[in-house]
Amino acid sequence: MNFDFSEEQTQLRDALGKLLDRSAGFDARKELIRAGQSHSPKLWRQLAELGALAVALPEDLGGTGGTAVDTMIVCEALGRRLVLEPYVASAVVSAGLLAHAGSAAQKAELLPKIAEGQHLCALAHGERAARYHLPHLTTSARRDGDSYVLHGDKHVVLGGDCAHTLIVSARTSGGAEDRQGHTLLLVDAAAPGLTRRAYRTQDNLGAADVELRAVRVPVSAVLGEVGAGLPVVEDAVGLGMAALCAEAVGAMAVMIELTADYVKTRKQFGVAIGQFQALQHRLADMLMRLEQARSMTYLAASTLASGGPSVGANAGGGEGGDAGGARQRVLSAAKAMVGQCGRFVGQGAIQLHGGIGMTEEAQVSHYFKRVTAIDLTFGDADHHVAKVSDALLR
Amino acid sequence: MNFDFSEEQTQLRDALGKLLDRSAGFDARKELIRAGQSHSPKLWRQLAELGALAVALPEDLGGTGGTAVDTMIVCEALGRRLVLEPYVASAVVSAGLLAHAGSAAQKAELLPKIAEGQHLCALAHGERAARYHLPHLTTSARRDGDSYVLHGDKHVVLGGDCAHTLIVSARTSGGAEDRQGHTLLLVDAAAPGLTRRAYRTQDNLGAADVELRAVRVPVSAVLGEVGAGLPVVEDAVGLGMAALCAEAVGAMAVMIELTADYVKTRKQFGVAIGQFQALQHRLADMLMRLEQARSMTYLAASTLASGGPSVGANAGGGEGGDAGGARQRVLSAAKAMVGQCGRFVGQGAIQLHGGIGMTEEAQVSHYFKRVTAIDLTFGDADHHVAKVSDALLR
Amino acid sequence: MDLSFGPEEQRFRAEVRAFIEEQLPQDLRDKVHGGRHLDREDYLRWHRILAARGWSAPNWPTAFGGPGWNAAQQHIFEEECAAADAPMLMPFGIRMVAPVIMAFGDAAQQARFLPRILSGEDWWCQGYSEPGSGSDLASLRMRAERRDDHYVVNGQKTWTTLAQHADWIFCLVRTAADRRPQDGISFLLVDMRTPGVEVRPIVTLDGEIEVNEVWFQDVVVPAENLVGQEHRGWTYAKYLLGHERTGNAGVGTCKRWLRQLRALAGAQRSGGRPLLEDARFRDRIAQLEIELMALEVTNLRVIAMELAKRQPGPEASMLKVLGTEIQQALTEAMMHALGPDALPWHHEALAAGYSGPSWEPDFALPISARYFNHRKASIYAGSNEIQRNIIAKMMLGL
Amino acid sequence: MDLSFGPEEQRFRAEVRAFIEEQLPQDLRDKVHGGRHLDREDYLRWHRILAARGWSAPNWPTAFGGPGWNAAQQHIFEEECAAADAPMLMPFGIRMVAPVIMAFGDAAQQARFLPRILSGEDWWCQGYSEPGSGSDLASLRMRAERRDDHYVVNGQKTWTTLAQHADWIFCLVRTAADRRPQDGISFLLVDMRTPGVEVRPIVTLDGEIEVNEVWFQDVVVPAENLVGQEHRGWTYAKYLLGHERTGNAGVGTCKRWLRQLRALAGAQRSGGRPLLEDARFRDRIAQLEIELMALEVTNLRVIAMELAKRQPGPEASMLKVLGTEIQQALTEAMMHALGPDALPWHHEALAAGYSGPSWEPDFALPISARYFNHRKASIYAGSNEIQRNIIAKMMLGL
Repeated sequence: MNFDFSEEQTQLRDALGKLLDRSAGFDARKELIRAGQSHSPKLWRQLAELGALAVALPEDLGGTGGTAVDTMIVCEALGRRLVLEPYVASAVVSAGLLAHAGSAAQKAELLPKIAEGQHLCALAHGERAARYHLPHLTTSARRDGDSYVLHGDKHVVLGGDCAHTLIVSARTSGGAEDRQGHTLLLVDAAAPGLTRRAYRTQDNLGAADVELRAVRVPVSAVLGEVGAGLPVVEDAVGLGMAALCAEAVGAMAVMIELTADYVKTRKQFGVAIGQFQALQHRLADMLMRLEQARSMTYLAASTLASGGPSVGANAGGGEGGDAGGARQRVLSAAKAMVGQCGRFVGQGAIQLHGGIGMTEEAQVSHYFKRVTAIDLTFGDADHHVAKVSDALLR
Repeated sequence: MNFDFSEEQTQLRDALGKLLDRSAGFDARKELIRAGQSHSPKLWRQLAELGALAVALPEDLGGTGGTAVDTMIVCEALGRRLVLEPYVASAVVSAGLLAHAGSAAQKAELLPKIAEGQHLCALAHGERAARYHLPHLTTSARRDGDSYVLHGDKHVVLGGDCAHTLIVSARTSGGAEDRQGHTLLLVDAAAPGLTRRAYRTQDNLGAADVELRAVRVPVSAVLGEVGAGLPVVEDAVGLGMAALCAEAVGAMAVMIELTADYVKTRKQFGVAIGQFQALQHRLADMLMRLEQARSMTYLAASTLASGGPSVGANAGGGEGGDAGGARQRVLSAAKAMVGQCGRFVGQGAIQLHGGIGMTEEAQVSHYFKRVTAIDLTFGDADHHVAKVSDALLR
Repeated sequence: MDLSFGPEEQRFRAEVRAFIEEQLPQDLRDKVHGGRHLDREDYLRWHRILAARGWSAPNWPTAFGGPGWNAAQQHIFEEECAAADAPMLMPFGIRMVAPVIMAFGDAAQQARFLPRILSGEDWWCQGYSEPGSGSDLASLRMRAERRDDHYVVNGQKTWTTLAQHADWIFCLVRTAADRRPQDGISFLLVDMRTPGVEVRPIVTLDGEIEVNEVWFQDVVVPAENLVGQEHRGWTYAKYLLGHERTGNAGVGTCKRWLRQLRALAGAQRSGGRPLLEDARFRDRIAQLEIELMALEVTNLRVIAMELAKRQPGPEASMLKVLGTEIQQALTEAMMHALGPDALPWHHEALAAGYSGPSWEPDFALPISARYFNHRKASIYAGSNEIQRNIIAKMMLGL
Repeated sequence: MDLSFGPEEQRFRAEVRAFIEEQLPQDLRDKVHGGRHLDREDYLRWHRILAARGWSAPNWPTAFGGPGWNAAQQHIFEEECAAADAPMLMPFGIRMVAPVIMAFGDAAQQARFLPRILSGEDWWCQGYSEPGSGSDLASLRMRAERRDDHYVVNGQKTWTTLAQHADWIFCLVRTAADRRPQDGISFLLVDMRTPGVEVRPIVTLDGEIEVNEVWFQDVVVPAENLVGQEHRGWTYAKYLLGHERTGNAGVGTCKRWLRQLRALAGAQRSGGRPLLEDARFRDRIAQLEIELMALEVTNLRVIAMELAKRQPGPEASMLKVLGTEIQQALTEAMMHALGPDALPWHHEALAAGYSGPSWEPDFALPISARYFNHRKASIYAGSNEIQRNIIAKMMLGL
């Protein structure tokens, strides 16, 4: 057990920080938004050069062979600078899914291109009636000779606006809520019958709704086993959850810094408002929430990175359970904690900024929107508390 | 719609306040506790003389013909002075149940004696596996000629330590959770086969566990209809809930007064600790919780007293529902609110008193225990939130 | 004490409901229901309809042309308007400046301004906050120098809600600098069309332009536009803030949102089943319902008390805090009810006259923005921290 | 970074577990499990068993006879002791006065006191708070006057935990009155058997006698019992408070309570069904589980940091607040799990040697009292308000 980062990890963090401070400041972000973009090919290339797009990919496929701890380090840095890029959608969730479930050919085809920043992917799994419930799936894939024909509607596909390849989940068997029958397929975003309506999310990231109408893909587009896609999606979403936790921790830390700075300079009644005890205590509570969220983020990343029994496991007294169940519980616990803490820190940061915090001009308002959106992605706090809760029955 | 008390109500409140300040101070209470008692026959007689034991009973049976609003006024005054007497158990729940469901003979026999303070009753309904769920009932009543024979165990019967008559619920049909099959019977506390183990509750009131082993009562002891006792119990518990809300409001108000006084006199760092903003804000929050609890207490009493559509009804958008359902929803909402507010105010009062608040000597610690016990009686806050919640499905 | 509605109150409710049913234009109702943007004329149409019936100023006494309603009637009216998705009545004229003019203005001012507020002819806005003076309002610096029969006004107000629509602004201005901050403030009415007045929009985090900066450069204001006595404006300001806060509880709107929240939870699916069937989410609704029931009664208790003594007290601060906290909790719960549907930002689709493609689900469009927007509720009109200071001081003696 | 336990740590855990399994007397285990009162000898028996193995001071370095464990080992040891229902190790000697003596005491004091703490021969208590000096500790007034080779001590301490069991008390005393409050304080060790020392019990709201007043009248204390320099005691006190707070997170105990809470919810019935099946109550447990997982990691992060720099920082205040809030939430949830069973007060049945009739359910007996008792947690050892002041000042620069 240790909390130390390796030398390589410290170097990555520092180099990334320098790059982002130089190339991805608040003004650059504003400019991207004004131009209607959610992705800067130039920045993306720079990230690739640093190796940041491939920290958790195997070395033989262009990656650096790191773990979820490396992903965490990158995502915290991205969260601190409120970077818009589809890092989690493409470089974490999609790349992680491919690395885990892709065939040798699929991996060799796609992963190096992803690592080099030439190719973007997005997971198109969510549907309107699913909410955060991953087993729900009604998009269908019908076998027709050497092809599958896809029909259905995918909702709020993060990174779906600029992805070159979509990883689409579709039913090859079973009813809408069955855990069996999910099949994953690689679909070219430009495939005939595929329409995407791109838009921005509340926090200015890119997303799309995707319509699939008789989209035909070859059998070789199947990712992993036919009908056994759900665990693959769950694992990939788990990677995404841990990554988003780290982003949120970065964003929360900045909100607290911005707020502490603001209350030291803003004066009312002749003194800096940071002198008022009620405000001091609220900030102290925000800081404690951040540290609790950070601890869960460390635990989530460490749990993904290693297999063994871990700190924090077994707090509720569940004696057994498989490693997979324990991992899911830690990930849900982390996402729940980060969601709750993000709300508390974000709302407090706006409140302590007063009117200024309500403006589009203020940086803090954008951080607040980002942590709000993170809570709403891959299951909000209530959803994940319920997951931890239901695990108590086992 | 009005918030005014009638002249009679104001007089009752003032007279009662004077009596209690004279006869039921904190020292008198300590003395009772030291003597191992939960009931002062002398004070009880004085309450009877004031008419306080019969405010909500019909005039022809020794009562003063008031409503739940009068009960509220009495209970708030009792709560302010932290009176130990089994007022809610006997004068509200039991008397209300008798007035509502008793036969003419039963009422004529018991109610005047209750009103005059000569007779104490208690409702023996709760059982170990019921928690707060009123339909649960396993105590059995078997018909045997002109008698019923009772078997079972009753748990935490409030006022059961000193009651002369127990109103016992027992099953004449159905399974443990059935809503049908509850039968109420009047049982002499000294009946053969009935054993009570008396004890104090956390807040020093009297209670008992009651064992019924082949307790035989005549058929004439049946209260109301055979097998139709549950709605009667629910209504009586509803009266008790509203009364406890009023007691809690009285207790909360005193805790806030005591705390405001304390923080004005206690000095640390050279100033009264009431000068610290964090403490001021906590007290302000406590006051707001008190006022919200008071509002719900008013609404509960008014809803019991009148039948028509009322303020606060229909907030959740339920369009229809019968008057009974609406009444239950308001009562549950009130009990939930009072439970939550009592916790917040009580915990805050102890915290702001610091170490002193932790001592048995401090009045505030006893008020805290009383509101804690009120939350645990007739359903805690979570239980009643769930009731309001489940009503949203209808 | 009787909190039920008697026959007379039920008749009144039926009368209000029938009037709204008949007179509220369907397009306005749809806009409010769908959370779409209302423009100036939308608000004014409804205001004029109510004015024609004598109901545009529910809180006014008959002496000034109001309906002279008691607390219960005002409550029922607000409830019915909100339930029917009627546009909000702008408070700046009716609830803010009018009570000040009634209490402290002279007869000429009352005759000149009140009828035009009642009719909707004048749209007012509030010139209180300044960049350096938010919670510490008394530190305001906008100057008004007396010269003969007029004042010359220089300075800046900020966070001025809907100043872009306003005909008039009521301002707190500094008329004397050589005394205690509270003692040199005056209450001045300024025509927004006066040369030197400039409105500059502030874009808020939800992408809206609702608040503004208002700049004043050598603005000439006739001395007859001074309300009450010179340098005594702080007294009037505090009187107004009390009135403003009582209104801020916003029970009617909260009830509408609570119904909307329940409908959302019924419409949204989680794993294919209605979210409302999830006991956990339903409990959140129930908790809000309970808080709101209590707030409604607390609000009525305070209004009844105020009607009796004709003066708002520190209880108004309590309503401000409780009301805004529930508003924020409701907007948050609505956003959470949407789940992933809360993520897309289709802001353009809310605009009046939007004719682009529709987005699914339609009811989701305004909800996240409303959550972000309502973080303001605990900041404006005296931050909730300031209100707690007031409660501690005035009600607890701390 | 790797938060999993490696093979060596797993071996260590197995070793600790086996030792406890073999050595912890069953009657002690039963008392702790059942929430019964432990007397002085109960605590000491377990202390001596650990001392024989060299484990009675988990936080001590080997130089002073401790095991020299790292953060992970201390954590595993605490976790295993709590899981096995071992009695608590009293912190007053081991975690409070000992680190001060190690850091600031002279060699003679170290040789005299530390071995007796390690062996359990001396029971210590803490003389910090006074009636007028709680949060504002520096205002303390108990005087120690130097006369030749001794001090004469007069005054009163309060809230002294388990003073009735103690052999020694470490006191903050005022040795100079003519300077800044913090500058005239000294750190003095007093034998409780010295004439003039009197312990007066304070009954707390749960009916317990756990804290006491300790009165000092002309108590003669040899000058060699002064730790460090005269008048410099405030520095040592702050050092100690930091250590105390790190321990206050109480993760091991919280984990035991969380398991107990889950077991309670499984055993208690609601309408005949296990309370654990009620998603609403279960969510409360889950929420606490999540908070506790996070606290465990936060605690380890802080301990690791402290081990690296050998000095507690303001992070200890964070652990105090987070730890005590979770302790309070757990005791409250356990009480709520009981429902009506939480109402009876069978205090006598908790006493050592109780042989009266049993009460059902047996596990309910200590739980409400524990809830009431643990309201202290946010008050003592520097109230949580004071801790938040420290966090704001030291960590945020406010």
